[in-house]
Amino acid sequence: MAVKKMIKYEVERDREFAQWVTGVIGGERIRNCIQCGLCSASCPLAPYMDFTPRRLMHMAREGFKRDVLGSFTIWLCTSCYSCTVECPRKIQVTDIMYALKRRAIEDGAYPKRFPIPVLAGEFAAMIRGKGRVTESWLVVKVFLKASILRLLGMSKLGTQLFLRGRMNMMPDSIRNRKQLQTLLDAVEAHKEVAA
Amino acid sequence: MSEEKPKSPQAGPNGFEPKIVAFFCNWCTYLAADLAGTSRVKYAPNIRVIRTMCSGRVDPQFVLDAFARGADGVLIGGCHPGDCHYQEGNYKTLRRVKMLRRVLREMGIEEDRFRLEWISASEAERLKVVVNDMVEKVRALGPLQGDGTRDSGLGIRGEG
Amino acid sequence: MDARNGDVRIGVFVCDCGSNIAATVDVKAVAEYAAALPGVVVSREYKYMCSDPGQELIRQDIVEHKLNRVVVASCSPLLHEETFRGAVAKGGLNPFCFQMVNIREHDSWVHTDRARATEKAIALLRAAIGRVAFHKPLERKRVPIHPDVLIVGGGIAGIHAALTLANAGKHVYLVEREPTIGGHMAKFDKTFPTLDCAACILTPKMTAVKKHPNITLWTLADVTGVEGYVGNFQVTVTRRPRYIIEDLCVGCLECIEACVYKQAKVPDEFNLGLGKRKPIYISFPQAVPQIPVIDPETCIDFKSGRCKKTCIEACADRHAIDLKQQPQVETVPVGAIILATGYQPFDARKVPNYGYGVYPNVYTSMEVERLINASGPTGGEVVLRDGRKPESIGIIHCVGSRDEKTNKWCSRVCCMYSLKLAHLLKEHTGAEIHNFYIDMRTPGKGYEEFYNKLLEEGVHMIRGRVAEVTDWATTPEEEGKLVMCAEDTLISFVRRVPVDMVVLSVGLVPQDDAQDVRRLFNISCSSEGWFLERHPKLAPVNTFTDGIFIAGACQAPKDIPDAVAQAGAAAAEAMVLIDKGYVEMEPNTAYILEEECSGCKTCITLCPYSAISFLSDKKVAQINEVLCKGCGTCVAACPSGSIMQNLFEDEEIFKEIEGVLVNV
Amino acid sequence: MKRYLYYPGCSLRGTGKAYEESLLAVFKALDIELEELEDWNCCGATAYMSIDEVNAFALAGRNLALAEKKKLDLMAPCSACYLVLNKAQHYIKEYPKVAQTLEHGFKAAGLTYTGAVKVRHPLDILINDIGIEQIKARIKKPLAGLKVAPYYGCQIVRPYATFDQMYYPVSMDKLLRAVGAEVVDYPLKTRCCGGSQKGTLPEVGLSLIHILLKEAGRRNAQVVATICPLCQFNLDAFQEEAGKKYGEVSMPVVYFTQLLGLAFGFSAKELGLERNIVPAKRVLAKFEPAVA
Repeated sequence: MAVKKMIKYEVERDREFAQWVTGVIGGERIRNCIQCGLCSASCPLAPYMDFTPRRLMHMAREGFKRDVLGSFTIWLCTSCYSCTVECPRKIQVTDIMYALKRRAIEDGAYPKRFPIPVLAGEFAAMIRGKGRVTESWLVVKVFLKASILRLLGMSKLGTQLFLRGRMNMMPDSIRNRKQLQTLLDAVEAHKEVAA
Repeated sequence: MSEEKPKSPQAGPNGFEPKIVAFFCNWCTYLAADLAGTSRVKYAPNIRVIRTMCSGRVDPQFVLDAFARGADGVLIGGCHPGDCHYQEGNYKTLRRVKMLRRVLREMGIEEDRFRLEWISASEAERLKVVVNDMVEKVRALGPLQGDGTRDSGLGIRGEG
Repeated sequence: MDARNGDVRIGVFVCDCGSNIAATVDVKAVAEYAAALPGVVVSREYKYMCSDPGQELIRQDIVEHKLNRVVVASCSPLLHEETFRGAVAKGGLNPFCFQMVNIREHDSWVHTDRARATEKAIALLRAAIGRVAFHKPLERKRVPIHPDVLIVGGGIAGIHAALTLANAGKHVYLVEREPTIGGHMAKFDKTFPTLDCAACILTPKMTAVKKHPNITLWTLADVTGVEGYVGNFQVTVTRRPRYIIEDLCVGCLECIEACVYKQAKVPDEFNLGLGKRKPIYISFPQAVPQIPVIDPETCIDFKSGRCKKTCIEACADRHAIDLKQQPQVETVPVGAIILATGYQPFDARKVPNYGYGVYPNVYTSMEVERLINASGPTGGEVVLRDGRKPESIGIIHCVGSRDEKTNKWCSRVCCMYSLKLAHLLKEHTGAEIHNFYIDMRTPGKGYEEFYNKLLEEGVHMIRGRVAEVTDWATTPEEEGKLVMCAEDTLISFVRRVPVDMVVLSVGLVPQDDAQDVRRLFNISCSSEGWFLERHPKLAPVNTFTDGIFIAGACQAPKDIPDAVAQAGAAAAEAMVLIDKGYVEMEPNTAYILEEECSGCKTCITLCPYSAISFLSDKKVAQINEVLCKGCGTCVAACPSGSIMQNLFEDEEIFKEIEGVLVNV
Repeated sequence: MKRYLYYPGCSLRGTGKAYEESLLAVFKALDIELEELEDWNCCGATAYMSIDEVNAFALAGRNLALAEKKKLDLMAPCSACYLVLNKAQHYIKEYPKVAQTLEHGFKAAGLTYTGAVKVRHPLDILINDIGIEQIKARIKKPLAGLKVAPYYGCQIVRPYATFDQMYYPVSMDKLLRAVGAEVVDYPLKTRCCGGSQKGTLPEVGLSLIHILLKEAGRRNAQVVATICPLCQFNLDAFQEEAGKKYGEVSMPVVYFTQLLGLAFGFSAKELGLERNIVPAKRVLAKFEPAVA
């Protein structure tokens, strides 16, 4: 097996990142963490994570940006909020996970095999365009982008759903798309003011 | 995007910093202020504390005099109802304050400039919140009758 | 000497308090400002005013500069007012020609902006200088102290304090609400870290209390009224009926034997419901007093009135049983009061994910203490509610502690007692034991060594807070077990540990009625509900109410050694008071200027101590200086302004107002 | 007669059709009037949060603003919608700066929102506004002997437990018992179904799905009752696949409203029961009304 360097040097710490994470919505209390591991223990996905939520929280507040944003953990989070309601220090773990996802997408730092950013991207685009989401379309588009093979693997289910009228192929839409877009644009414009 | 709550007081229009005279009872609120100190709780430096044994000692004259001499706000701090070190002095205060409010209203002094708060010896955090909140509100109101005509109506006492 | 006649010569002393004040307040500037104020003869700044050289400085200046007023700007008067009054007196001045300014707790420690903190210090100092000019010499009046002491709570702290005082020849009233003294300690099996048996070291002290000629022990009793002040409290104690006349009972316990209930049917409180008792019972074999008690809730005669009363037959000619016994009210004068009302264990039901009350094999630490106790419900045999012997046991630390959702504080004893229970359970059952902890806290003599011993015994230490206890089995070996799920944070794996028995190490929380007790005795509580000490370091057993002291876990979670030490300290403080023989009252009483009193009687109804009377001949009110507590309510209310208050004269306060408002 | 604003959300117009059909049927039976929120837009769900938080709040915000005009409680049956709408409200209160930013958006879009809207879940409404008695009164065919595992999933009681306990919710249990069903003790009732993991890490998603179904079986449930379209979809649509990978399971998964509907005497068709991938007929047939 390959030998892995298990030492961390201070130069690897990104203090701006550590600062940033305490500033995100829900991140205020990350410094209160006592590393009890309740988040990990209550997380249904933890068994599949490369770093448990507890480790990730500490890595983040210590500023190990590369390891944090490169970790599977943030993409495995299904935002079920177990960690958030359990945390004895009232740390908004789920919100922090969201923030880390956003940061990873911005920095393009997420592990490539994860279609979630793609899904999220398509999702956002569709909402912006139509105001509503037509799941079937979304699924198709995502799988077209991410892995065509998986779509084929699903085709049986697809037909079943279709036959049972659970695959609405007509893309749905709201009437006042203009309003929605103005809203989003205006918010976008003033976001930095708020930040 | 940092979201600090409560908002830290920033200087008001043309840097106006309100002066607030506080009468704290010796057993509850004064102790809360001491506790704030020992626990290094930070709050706005605008208040000036005058200690009385009980909030019941605060004579309406004191409040009027404070306003007359340039206070922008007056805060009275006492023990919670039922907790008074002297059994019920704070109830007496409450009654007196109600009357005083009416007088102040007639003199055109805004509600927010005069406040009565129950703050127990352990409530350093609450003290901070109350003080910061009052300073904010009074700062927003601006100086009390900044035109120098303030002595009129309010007789000044206590010249030794 | 007064501001209105004779000249005022004020000395001002500004304290750096090392860097505590100087770091945030420009003390030099403050001192210089004061120097220029009318009446100020000398104004200095010094590193530590409270130090001997600091106090000496004051004395010298008084002599040298013929000062007749002194102002010290330093910390809170509640900390050092007495110190500086003393220094002033040393200089030959009346100690009340002095005023203290709080520029530490109220300024340097709570502000960051140096300029504005300095400005505030100047304002406060200016106010004091204006005020002190009006101070006049006052005399403290001396009040004799009643030598008896009341102690509330018969746990280890109360017991120790009572014996200490009694042995020093003081008479003590010890009031306990349970049928027996002993408190929580009486329920324990062994005590950490020495593992000596709790009963062996406690019960001798309990009997000593009962035997001691200087101790009046009232069990099943509550303090229902407290009046007066330091040195002269009037305490009312209500004794609930035991339905057994203590003086007649010889403690043969035949009545219990004879009860018509042949089998014990009632869940027994002392064993937390794990055992059963009869309606007439004794809490535990070594209970003190060794006198049964009848529980009217369950006694047939109380419910139906148609019982054979076999207990009374058994008591025969001793006639100690009195089913008609009524509550007794006692009123006693005491000079000092020690509160040792203790704590209560955290209610494990408040943490639903641990399944207490849902899964029968989830126990609290207190229940386990009884299970392993030789005189407990199972005679010291650890068996589960279904009769099985546990082969694997999990102990969860910090239940109801270190958690924003329950209690923020660390309960301080749980790590150690969890280790103790781990050892005892292993000893009793040979089971495999897992301790789930967050941080292992073993500060204390021999404590870390005890932890080490446990490690050697092969108890598993898993660093991680348990998320849930569940009967959801994912693997064959989990079937029929309780599964504890936690992250083993030291290896970063989530682990599922199947066990037969779960022990919840519950934290310590204030008694349910702590707030009522606090009000009754007129003391303060911390925001968590623990009784508040006068100073966390320098006055740990004093309260802000003179003559009332606190000892043991009512002040904060603590273990037996600390509770006992504190009890000793409280006893000593009480003795200091009593042996001094008198208290000096702060001379802040109110008085009436007869010539100005209009006789409107407004003040009379206001005084909670009925210290004000009306002289019908002179048609004026008069204040009894001895009864006046100096709240000043009457002063503020007097329509004719004819009531004055020493130390808080109107002029003095008006000068303060003027002072704090002058533009700097 | 009670009236509510109704926010279907995208899923109830797609994979979750059956939820809407059964929900409307049941509410009609209880004379509860529902007015669909006009021109509602997608709530942003969980995915949008990972793209842009404030915009996500804006999406929810538009719906809330539209609802506020109507001065009615807003009912959101889909867990994701329910959470996101609640969360948006919560954060608008908690974080002044979020509120400020949204204000600009609202102004530009000609909307106003003061925070007055109450977001409600059907469970909440049925238990607290309508009441068990009313529901009992409507029963035509009690679900006697039907063993149900009540599955709440995550986002209804977490993190904003407004109408039920966070750790062991019971509101659905009460409803199901009310209509005669036997509710099994199901310790995983709030455990996550994996959300969209199936799409991204199939093996993980499938195992989470399997865990839930297997435990329901182990507790002798004949059917799992859900309150969330995504949960239902995962547990139903991927059941076969999960079974293949981790061991056979056969557990019909239905919406609690479908069970109430049966008890109220509606047909399988009216309740959209035929839309299930794992046929529910096997266990539910005996409760269906005899074809007239």
